[in-house]
Amino acid sequence: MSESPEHVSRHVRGYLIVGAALLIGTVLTVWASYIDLGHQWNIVLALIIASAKASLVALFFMHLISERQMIYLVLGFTAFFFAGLMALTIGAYHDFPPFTVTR
Amino acid sequence: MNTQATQTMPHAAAVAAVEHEDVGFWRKYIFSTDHKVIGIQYAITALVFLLFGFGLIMMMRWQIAHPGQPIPVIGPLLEATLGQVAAKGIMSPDLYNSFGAMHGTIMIFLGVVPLAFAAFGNYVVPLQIGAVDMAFPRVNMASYQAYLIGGIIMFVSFFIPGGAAQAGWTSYSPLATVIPTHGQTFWLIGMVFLITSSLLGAVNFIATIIQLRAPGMTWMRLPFFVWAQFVTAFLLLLAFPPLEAAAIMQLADKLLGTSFFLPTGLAVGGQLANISGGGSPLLWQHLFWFLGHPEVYVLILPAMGIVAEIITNNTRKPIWGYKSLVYSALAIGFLSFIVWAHHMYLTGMGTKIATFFQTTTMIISIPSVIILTCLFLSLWGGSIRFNTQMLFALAFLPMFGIGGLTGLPLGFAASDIHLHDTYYVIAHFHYVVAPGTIFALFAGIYHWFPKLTGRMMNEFWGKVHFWGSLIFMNIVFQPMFAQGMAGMLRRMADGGANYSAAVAPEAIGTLSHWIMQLHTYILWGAVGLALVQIPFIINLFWSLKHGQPVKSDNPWQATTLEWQTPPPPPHGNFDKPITVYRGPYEYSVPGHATDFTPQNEPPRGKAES
Amino acid sequence: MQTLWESIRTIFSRVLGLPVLASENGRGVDDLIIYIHLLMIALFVGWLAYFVYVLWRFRQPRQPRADHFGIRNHASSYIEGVVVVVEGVLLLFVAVPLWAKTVDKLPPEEESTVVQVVAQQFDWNFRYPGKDGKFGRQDMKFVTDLNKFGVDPNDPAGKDDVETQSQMHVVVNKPVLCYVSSKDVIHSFKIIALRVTQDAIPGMRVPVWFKPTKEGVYQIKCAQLCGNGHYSMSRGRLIVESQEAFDKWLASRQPGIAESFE
Amino acid sequence: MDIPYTTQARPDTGVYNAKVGVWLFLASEVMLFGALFSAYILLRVGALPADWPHGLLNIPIGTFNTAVLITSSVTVVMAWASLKMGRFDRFKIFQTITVLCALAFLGIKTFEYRDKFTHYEVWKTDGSRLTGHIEGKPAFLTLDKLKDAKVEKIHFLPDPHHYAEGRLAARKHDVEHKAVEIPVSDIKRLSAFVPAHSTYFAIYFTLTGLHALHVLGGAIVIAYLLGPGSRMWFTEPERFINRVETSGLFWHFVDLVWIFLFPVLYLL
Ligand code: HEA
Ligand code: HEA
Ligand code: CUA
Ligand SMILES: [Cu+2]
Repeated sequence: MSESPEHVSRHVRGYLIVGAALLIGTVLTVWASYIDLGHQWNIVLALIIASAKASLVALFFMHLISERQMIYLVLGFTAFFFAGLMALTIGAYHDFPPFTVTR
Repeated sequence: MNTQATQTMPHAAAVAAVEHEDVGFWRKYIFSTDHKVIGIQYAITALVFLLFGFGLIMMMRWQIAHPGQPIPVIGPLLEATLGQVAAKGIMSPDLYNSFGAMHGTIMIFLGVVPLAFAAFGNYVVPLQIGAVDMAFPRVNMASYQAYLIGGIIMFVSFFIPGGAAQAGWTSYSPLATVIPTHGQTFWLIGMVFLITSSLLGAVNFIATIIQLRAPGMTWMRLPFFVWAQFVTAFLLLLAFPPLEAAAIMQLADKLLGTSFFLPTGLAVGGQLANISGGGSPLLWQHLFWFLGHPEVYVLILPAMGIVAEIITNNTRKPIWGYKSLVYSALAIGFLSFIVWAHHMYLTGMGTKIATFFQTTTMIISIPSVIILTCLFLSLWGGSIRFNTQMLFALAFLPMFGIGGLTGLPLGFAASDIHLHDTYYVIAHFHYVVAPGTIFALFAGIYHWFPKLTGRMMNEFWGKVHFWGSLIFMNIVFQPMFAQGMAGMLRRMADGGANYSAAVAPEAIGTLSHWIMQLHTYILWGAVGLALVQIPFIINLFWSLKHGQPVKSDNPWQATTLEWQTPPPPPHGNFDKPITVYRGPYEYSVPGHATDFTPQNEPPRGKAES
Repeated sequence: MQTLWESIRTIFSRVLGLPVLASENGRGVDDLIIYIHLLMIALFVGWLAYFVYVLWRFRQPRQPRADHFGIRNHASSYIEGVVVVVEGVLLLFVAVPLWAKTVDKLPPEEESTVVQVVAQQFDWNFRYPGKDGKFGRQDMKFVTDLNKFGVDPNDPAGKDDVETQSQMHVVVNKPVLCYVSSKDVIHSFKIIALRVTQDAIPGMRVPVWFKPTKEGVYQIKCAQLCGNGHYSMSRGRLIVESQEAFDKWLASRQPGIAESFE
Repeated sequence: MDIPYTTQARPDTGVYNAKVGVWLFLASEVMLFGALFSAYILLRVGALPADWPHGLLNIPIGTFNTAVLITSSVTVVMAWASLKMGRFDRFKIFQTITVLCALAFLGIKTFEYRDKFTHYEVWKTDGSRLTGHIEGKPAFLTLDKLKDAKVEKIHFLPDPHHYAEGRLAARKHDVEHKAVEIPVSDIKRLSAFVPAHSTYFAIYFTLTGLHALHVLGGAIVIAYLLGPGSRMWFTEPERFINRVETSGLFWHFVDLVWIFLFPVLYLL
């Protein structure tokens, strides 16, 4: 990125805050996994925390928040195809003719 | 994306191009980073593999027509090199299966993709967008080297004990895992290299097209060929990694004893297999076809790009519906990621998912129809020049038409019940890849040969090659539709003899004598096809030295940028700065003196540079 | 009208070379194949005629200078529109309902001949529920060389089950419900004249049904590459016969897990 | 001959070549790990609860390793920012920490792996299952190997509870455990916690192994830019900063993958 040095020095504090937030997030997931919310909700919570952490990394460390449109486009398609791969494969596993036995 | 004309900084390259770098033989031809040299390396390697893949299928076709009889001439040779699997010069079922799997693999991953995408793309794309080279020359070199290593691994696997992979190019687990030989391991490792090569290539192509377009070369001024390569690169970039993941998992199943694709209770031979179980054979199929389907558009899109270039050049008029073509190519690219399970209808698919995939399959046929329509309509009002490349490009249209149309009955789950895994499928996709893509590639070779060498290929022998190929291709593949409809299955080492009326006279619905007879016609068709390739190969090499030299940089009087530089282009491609002023296909512009206006010709009124 | 379509149908199944049809469920499949091929032929012939005309009409000697603009009307959009509509109609009103009928509308077990099918390299095994109409419990842990279905030897319901290899007997004009599976690699259970195909996948048991309408012997094909014996996995026979003949055959079989096969 | 936009951003796209390249590469990496995640989900959904271990991995160690990786991500971005501000000396310090973190991560991972290779599960012929250690801590033992060596019985140190009871069960049991003798003839299957043990370990080792390879690759690139590659700072500083930025993007991605791997493999 072609940002000026002054600009960057202002970001540095932000990076440290994000780093701290990530560490806190890590502790949070571990803690959350010890409370029994019912299996499903534990999964949902863990994934929410992970996604939040991942967004922090992507947005601030990887500067996605101020990236160019072209890169958003690439990532948008990737996200879509990734979602398609997941959803359709898993969908196919839950849609068999009646009385089909798997395993 | 920006469609406005942009004024970017002038290329430093233009100046640099003049300084001659003397780098010696190795750096120049073997470890070259010049996109043109790499393109040629790719082309030569890929052509050799195409010929090899053709050789495999010739032997198979002979064996199909004469099951249990030794192959004349080549049989003893096979026995000498491969040993027991070709005892007495007869192909054993193991050998048949491994030739079949390798024919598919070689043709697709080592032949057509490297030729259509990597070779033509490497040579032509930077020239057509007015760039000095690819964005990452060293990555480009690495891409070729990974391809070569992958190819060598695949080739070597024929000679290891037990021979090459035998589970089809689709390598379905558990079969691929339980065959006790090591061919599949080689196949998987080879694939990892080929996938790496394609990924590196794809990154490079996309970055090049985004970043290195010459000043004035806006998105809607890109030649259609560049668009086709752009979409293709995205398909490779995003569809290949799941296959890479799957390959790693299958490799683990094979070498580490895991059960990714092996279910509980697998009993190969009498006993329960000594594995943990718990895996899923269908997972492999999903991951394979997630690549497999986009892959077939990787085979066809560059071909469509080549055909569009050649048709517009030889009709001397702009392509009809340039924007529709571009949007259709993008739509194909996008949709090709969500149709894959139409290869899996008969694995036990419920109504919801089947409806989804049938619908997307039907939708994706529409942009193909649009592309073909545009190409057909481009002919109207033209002044058609029937040179060799044009003949091949024109023949592409109905041939792809047959292949594409026969995809429709396969695309409906219910009609696929009858046609799945029969020769109808074989005929369907060979019409798209053989008289389709291969013809487009031939067309491209005749078209760009003068660019590469400064000499023309011989027209007469080119036409012999064309008419022979057209006739024999149809003799080979047309009967397969009849065989498939009649229920002949694919991957039959005996050509279906065990399912014929002769072997099971009491049964209803077996293959008739007439259907079995067709094997003989196909065999002779294939022999004819092989023979008419000889003039092509000779023509290719002969013209290198003795072809008629071109009279100008632009022998076909084309508008696109690759013709605005001497043949072959110097290091750095252009000897003057290139600026683009107009769309790619300004042919026969009313009021213009010549019937073509190159993209970089300054508009009238502006002073010549 | 009915008879007109009937004769068009007959002609086209000849032209396309569709093999004899011996089941009720197969009619829909054939119809769909014929409909699509009609569309395909119309498109192909239409465009080919245009193509040949254009190549002749606009060859260079006859047309020395090209017209920059070419076609300016929108006829092609209508053609594309028609293709979209026909494909859409076939999809929504023929293909999807037909598939739903094929996989969801399974005949009730009481009214059908129920058979378990297990493929292996390189033959077919079949299992009938015997007199009590109930299959014995199955678990993969019981699978051995002979007990291919993994039948629990302690379950009384399994005592009268009948197992056969290669030979599958069913009753004519009565629905047949097969549960298709495999014990080693993927095979595919295919009977051409009945228009049935179902992959036999280890770890899965998928139902497939058909209703044979002609007595006789049919070859069961394996349509999925399953190893070096794939081409010769052709011993399987489907015998469609009358109810009496079927009952007689079933009674003649030794119940229990087959100890040896003929 | 120079390729344009290796250093400066192209005005209309706003990025330089390598950045486009690395983002495209990362897009393909998303699909690679995405496919493996899909595989994870399917295998897990398809597994019997008793076959899917919980709480076998060491959570404190995993948490610590996560922190190590996050720290390295912070130092990578700080190193880049230092260069932007012209502080080559600080860049060197930060990147050194990054490389050390990478090594620490890999070291800890190796330790965890080794731990698994000596941890066993025994399926007995009577249907019961035990996990624990074999006396002498051998690695990679299998039933076939035992039989080949004509061993008649093994001394087995069972864990307090079987993983099928779930991770939280660990707290309930607190009994001390004694070594037991198991005759080899009573064993139906014996496997260390290696990939072949179950689909869980298969996907665990595949995911973490592939991730570790990425860590290794990233560390090599960063170390190169810290060592011999850093000379470019004095000739083409802009281009050097770009290189550091792109290598950093890759490093953050590796971190990002781990952020998902950690809860999915260790906690759920
Ligand atoms: C380049 C390769 C390529 C292309 C472009 C296509 C295109 C299509 N394919 Fe094909 N296909 C393969 C390669 C290809 N395929 C391969 C390799 C296999 C087998 C893999 C294996 O199992 O080993 C396969 C298998 C395959 C199957 C699985 C069959 C089975 O195993 O049972 C299906 C099912 O839906 C299918 C459908 C389609 C469809 C609907 C299209 C559509 O995109 C087609 C759209 C095109 C048209 C509709 C034509 C339009 C043209 C006109 C209207 C003009 C006509 C004019 C004249 C003729 C003059 N294909
Ligand atoms: C791009 C893909 C591609 C191409 C081009 C071809 C081309 C051909 N294929 Fe292939 N084929 C497949 C992909 C392809 N095939 C796949 C994926 C399968 C399925 C495999 C499986 O079951 O797993 C298959 C299976 C397959 C079968 C079925 C086997 C079986 O099921 O048992 C048959 C049968 O006839 C066949 C025949 C042919 C023929 C006759 C050609 C001919 O068209 C070949 C024509 C070749 C040329 C015209 C080569 C020209 C090249 C030159 C002249 C080189 C010049 C060289 C130099 C200058 C050095 N193929
Ligand atoms: Cu069984 Cu093919
Ligand atoms: Cu497809």
